[in-house]
Amino acid sequence: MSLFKREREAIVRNEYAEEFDFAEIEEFVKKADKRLFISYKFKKEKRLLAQPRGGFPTYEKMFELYKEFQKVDTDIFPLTIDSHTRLNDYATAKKMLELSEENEVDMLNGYPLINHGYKTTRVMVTHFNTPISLRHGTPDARLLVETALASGIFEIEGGPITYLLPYSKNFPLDKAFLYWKYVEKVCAHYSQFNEPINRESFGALTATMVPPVITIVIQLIEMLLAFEEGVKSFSVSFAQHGSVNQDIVTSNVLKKLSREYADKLGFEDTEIHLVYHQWMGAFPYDKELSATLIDMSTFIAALVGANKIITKTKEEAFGIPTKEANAQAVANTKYMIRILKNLPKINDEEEEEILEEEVRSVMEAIFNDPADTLWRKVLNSIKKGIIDVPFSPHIINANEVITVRDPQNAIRIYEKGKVPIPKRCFEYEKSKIAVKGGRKAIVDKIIKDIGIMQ
Amino acid sequence: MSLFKREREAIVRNEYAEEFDFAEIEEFVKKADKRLFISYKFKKEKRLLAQPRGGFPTYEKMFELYKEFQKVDTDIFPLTIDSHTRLNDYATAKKMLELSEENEVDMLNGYPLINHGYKTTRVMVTHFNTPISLRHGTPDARLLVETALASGIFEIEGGPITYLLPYSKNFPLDKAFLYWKYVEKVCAHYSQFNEPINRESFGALTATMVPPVITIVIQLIEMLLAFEEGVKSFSVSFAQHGSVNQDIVTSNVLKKLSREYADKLGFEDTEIHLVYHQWMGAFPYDKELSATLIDMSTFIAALVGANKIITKTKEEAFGIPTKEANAQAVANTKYMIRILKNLPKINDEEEEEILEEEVRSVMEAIFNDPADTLWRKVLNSIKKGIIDVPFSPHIINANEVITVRDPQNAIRIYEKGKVPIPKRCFEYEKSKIAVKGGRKAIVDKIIKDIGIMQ
Amino acid sequence: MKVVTGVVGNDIHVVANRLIEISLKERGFEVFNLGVNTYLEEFIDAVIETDADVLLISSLNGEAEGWCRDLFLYKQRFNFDKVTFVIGGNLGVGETKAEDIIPKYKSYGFDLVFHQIDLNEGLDILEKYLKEKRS
Amino acid sequence: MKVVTGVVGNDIHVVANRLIEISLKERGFEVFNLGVNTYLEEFIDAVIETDADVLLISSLNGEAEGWCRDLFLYKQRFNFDKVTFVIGGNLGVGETKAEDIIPKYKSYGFDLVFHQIDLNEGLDILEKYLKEKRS
Ligand code: B12
Ligand code: B12
Repeated sequence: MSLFKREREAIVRNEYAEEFDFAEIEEFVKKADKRLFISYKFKKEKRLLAQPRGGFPTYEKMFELYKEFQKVDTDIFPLTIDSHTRLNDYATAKKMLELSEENEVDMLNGYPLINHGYKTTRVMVTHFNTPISLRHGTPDARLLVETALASGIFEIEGGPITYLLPYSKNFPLDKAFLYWKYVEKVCAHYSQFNEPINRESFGALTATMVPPVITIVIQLIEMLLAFEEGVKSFSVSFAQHGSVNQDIVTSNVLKKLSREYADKLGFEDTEIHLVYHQWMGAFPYDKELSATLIDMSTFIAALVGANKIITKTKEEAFGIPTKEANAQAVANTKYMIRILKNLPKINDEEEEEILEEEVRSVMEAIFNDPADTLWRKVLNSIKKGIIDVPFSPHIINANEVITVRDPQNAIRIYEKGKVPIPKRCFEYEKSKIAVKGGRKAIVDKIIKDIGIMQ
Repeated sequence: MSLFKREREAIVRNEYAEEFDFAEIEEFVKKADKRLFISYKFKKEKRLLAQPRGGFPTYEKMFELYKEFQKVDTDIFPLTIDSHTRLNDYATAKKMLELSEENEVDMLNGYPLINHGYKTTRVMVTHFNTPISLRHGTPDARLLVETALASGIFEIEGGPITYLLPYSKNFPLDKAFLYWKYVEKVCAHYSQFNEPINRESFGALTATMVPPVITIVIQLIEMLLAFEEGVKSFSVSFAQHGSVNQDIVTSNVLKKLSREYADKLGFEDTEIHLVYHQWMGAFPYDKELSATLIDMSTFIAALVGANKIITKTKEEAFGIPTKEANAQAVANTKYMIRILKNLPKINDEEEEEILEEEVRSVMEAIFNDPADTLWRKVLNSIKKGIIDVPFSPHIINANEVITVRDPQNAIRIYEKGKVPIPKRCFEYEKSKIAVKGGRKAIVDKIIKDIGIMQ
Repeated sequence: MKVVTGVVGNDIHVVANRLIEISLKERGFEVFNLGVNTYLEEFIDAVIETDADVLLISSLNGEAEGWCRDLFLYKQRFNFDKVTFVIGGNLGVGETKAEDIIPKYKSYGFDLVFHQIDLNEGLDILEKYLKEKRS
Repeated sequence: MKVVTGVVGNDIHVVANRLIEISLKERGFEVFNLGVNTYLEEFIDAVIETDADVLLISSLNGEAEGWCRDLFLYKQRFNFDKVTFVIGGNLGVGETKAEDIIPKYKSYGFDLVFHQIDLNEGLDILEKYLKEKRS
């Protein structure tokens, strides 16, 4: 038995998981309907696809949610996992699931996939026969991804950085990388049997004042790490920044450099897609205005030429949305996509040049790290603060980068910490910032900048 | 007594109107708060201003509507007139107003200003102290405009073409021009005493398949006719076409040529503003989707750099909106304008060149008409079909121009009738059209094209 | 079959009217389209003059009620037994419910009332109605 | 005055937590910020260890209830008479009403409960509460 196989068997042997029949699962993937594969849908339908978020504790409520999504012809369904499962706390998840099943209240903010198990979940997945995307935020997603793939969920979101730095306080970095290496391998493995499993990075990160250079670097890195393990279909992503032009610039640079780096490292035989997140930051406590905000996001997604848009709802500020509100957001998003015709192709040479130079500089610094493998180089770069995500709760994240919005609401780097932003780029960034004054003025500005949509 | 003065006195002596005290009215205009003047607001506030539509039969309901608009900090209030008054049928308007006052049902689709009178209406106008725009659609608006200005309503929409061809079946053209000449004169007259009265053209026209060249030509003509009579502040306008790029191109050409023609004819001392109408065509019978549609319109208004946006509501397909729905649309529109930052400046050289050439060609044909005055040249041009508005109900309108949408939903000229579209431009237009087949195929396509947002 | 059609009252919404003409012709009717801004009396005159089988009135701007209430008076005065009276469009000011609107217009003398119903849906029903009436 | 603060349970929403720290310091409190993903027991330990006057818990992801229900047990076990217990943020999964949420958390032993209330609004109330408590 190969090492990988032994590892897999160890992983799935978990007191909260059911028994895994790998042979049966492989057979299932081989014969699975192509309509379950988002990689296939991307190939067939050359339009902006819409996908909501959403997960409820019980099977019944999850099924009802999907029925609601089906009514509005949702392109891709989500399976959002609750936060205990995300932190591998299956015991608490189990307890809360039981409470949710007994009472009418939801005691979990997502679907506890491990506790439900793949056999049950697969019934639901194949019933709807629509591609499903696994949304979690889990540093150690090995068992979760095994369970998802076995269920027929053929898109896996996340990555060792994007699901760690925004989602964890002290999960060890090296473990996260190794565990995600496992995930990539499993995805690559199943990709042999039918259409490729799609991996997607979570470019929204903390959704709070993250400058495009950081987002793009992390997208490129996670893409390359996935390709290294044999993944063939990957989605890079980012979330609305708050400045339309910055979104356009980010999209253009991200599209260009993702293809370029993939090819340069020998991964020419891969598919790369672009995913845009509707506004991921703080929402207004007003449902009507929230609806307008997500409409605006849809417009921008189309403007930047994304392949998929991930929707929010007008209830975002208040809590997990009802299934009706969630489906309504998809309906509105799909409607706007349908009527939005003849968008101009836009670019901004100066901004793109600056951003590209920043990304190349940080990528170079990462590649120049003396470690032997890419993941170790990246790990070291995080420790050194070369990669530094604003508002990350993780203790290893440097937290030295400070960003503020310029008068046009573009996110600009005010303090660059250890991130190797080239001199002329940093000068450009600083030249855009209008705020004057000391620490206090900057803090006040940042608080205001977090709440721009409120 | 001057001829003009005698004319005015004759006009306001009407059995349905109250007695006019011109001296008092002049005094009122002289001392009127600057905040009542939209021309002043345009000067002071360099942002996209939002204005709804709206009119109810009774004073009380009108007041309630304004209170609702005030709550959401509406930049400009509307006063929309009912359709009997629009056709000078004050007797019917009076009867229906009485019925509306007695019962709880609205028997009019707007505010019958003549029947209410200026003294009463002015109380409301000065109470809110917000600029008000008169929206009517009246070929003979002489008494209406006298009453509006006397009430403190300092923006007058319309024009001899835009309020005739879309709004009337057989009102005589020459009269419309002469009556509007009167309106311009009265506006110019009052403009001497305080801030200028703003005139606005109704570029939305029939809101149905009107190609940009026709809209722009009519905008330029009505602007020039107003300037000829001494008007100093004018807004050109157009409505969302259904293709984002066509809106951008229209805006760029309209801005450029309106200034150019004004200057060329010696009206350098005038202010020209750009107004954008949220989608004016057929709405979907779905309130949520309608809200998304108007959000999309707002985005485009900002993208094309308009100075004012005129809003619709999510109840558009169903009927005159409730005051709450109307104010909500303003709130959403203002919210999007506030959060929409850093829009790129876009242009499309090829399309703009074509459109500009078309407009210049039609303008030249109009100016080349042998008549002695501009209004007579224009009148002849309408009769000859040089100006031809699709879906005009007016019997004199040529109705020979046929337009269809290209695959990007831009409106293209399929048959040019007598409109002097230059050869290479017409070839360009035809080259964009994909529909093949005979008359039947074109008719089916047009029906589909009218319903693109549904 | 002859149809007189048009838009009633001070209403100038012409788009549906153009489409109605096209659709009626396609369905084989002989169409007399009086266009927009047509008063009830003009419709009645046209029905008599053309010996029409159907009077098909549109109203979009919400004001039809005031213009159409007197239909029953004309029906008392003339013999319109073979004529089918149809009205459609947007038949009230503001948002109104079909269950309130339809009985009202029926009481004025309309045989078929279509409030916010798609044109071709309505014309299908009209054709079925005419077929049943004939047999 | 000493405040222990942090985000309870498996909740990693850190933004409000950072702002709370800033605002508390600006208001002159001595702040011990345990950050996100902190369990009730850790909070209790920190309160005892620092001899804090206030325990100010945030929860954003909706799961606070499961993590905070046992506060009354700790309050039985230790003498927390001088400590003010505060919780704020988004205190239920899905859309929930303050009138349902507040009594529930009060029954667990919280003195002040802020459901979907702005930070500085809440901290103003806290300061007033502390002033009254002292006098
Ligand atoms: C940004 C964000 C994220 C980022 C967080 C990055 C980070 N590390 O901080 C990311 C994308 C990673 C994320 C992840 C998740 N999120 Co989140 N997130 C948000 C979002 C959009 C904004 C939060 C924010 O930063 N706001 C700005 C800060 C300044 O405001 P605030 O946090 O709302 O806090 C204010 C008040 O609550 C108050 N406050 C807070 N604490 C206290 C304490 C006191 C005493 C007082 C007086 C006031 C107070 O002060 C603040 C300012 O007014 C909210 C929705 C929203 N509010 O718009 C959802 C939201 C909080 N997230 C939610 C969820 C469920 C999750 C996930 C579980 C994913 C999922 N299933 O959808 C994961 C979390 C996993 C985990 N382990 O917890 C839900 C919570 C659901 C509920 N309560 O019913 C929300 C409401 C979204 C939703 N509608 O579904 N999220
Ligand atoms: C385009 C338009 C205009 C254009 C018209 C250009 C022209 N000359 O035709 C302009 C901008 C000039 C205009 C002006 C006005 N309009 Co207008 N307009 C519209 C709009 C946006 C679309 C109408 C349209 O062309 N639709 C496309 C056609 C194909 O569909 P349709 O007309 O809806 O008809 C369908 C059905 O009703 C049906 N139908 C029609 N007749 C019949 C008959 C039968 C037998 C059957 C079975 C079916 C049927 O078939 C059609 C296809 O399904 C509608 C709102 C909407 N529906 O989205 C408002 C609307 C009709 N307008 C309205 C009003 C009030 C006016 C004004 C009075 C201005 C004002 N106060 O706001 C003036 C009219 C002045 C006057 N004298 O009548 C109101 C009517 C209000 C009400 N009923 O409560 C509407 C609903 C907008 C609103 N919500 O306020 N308008």
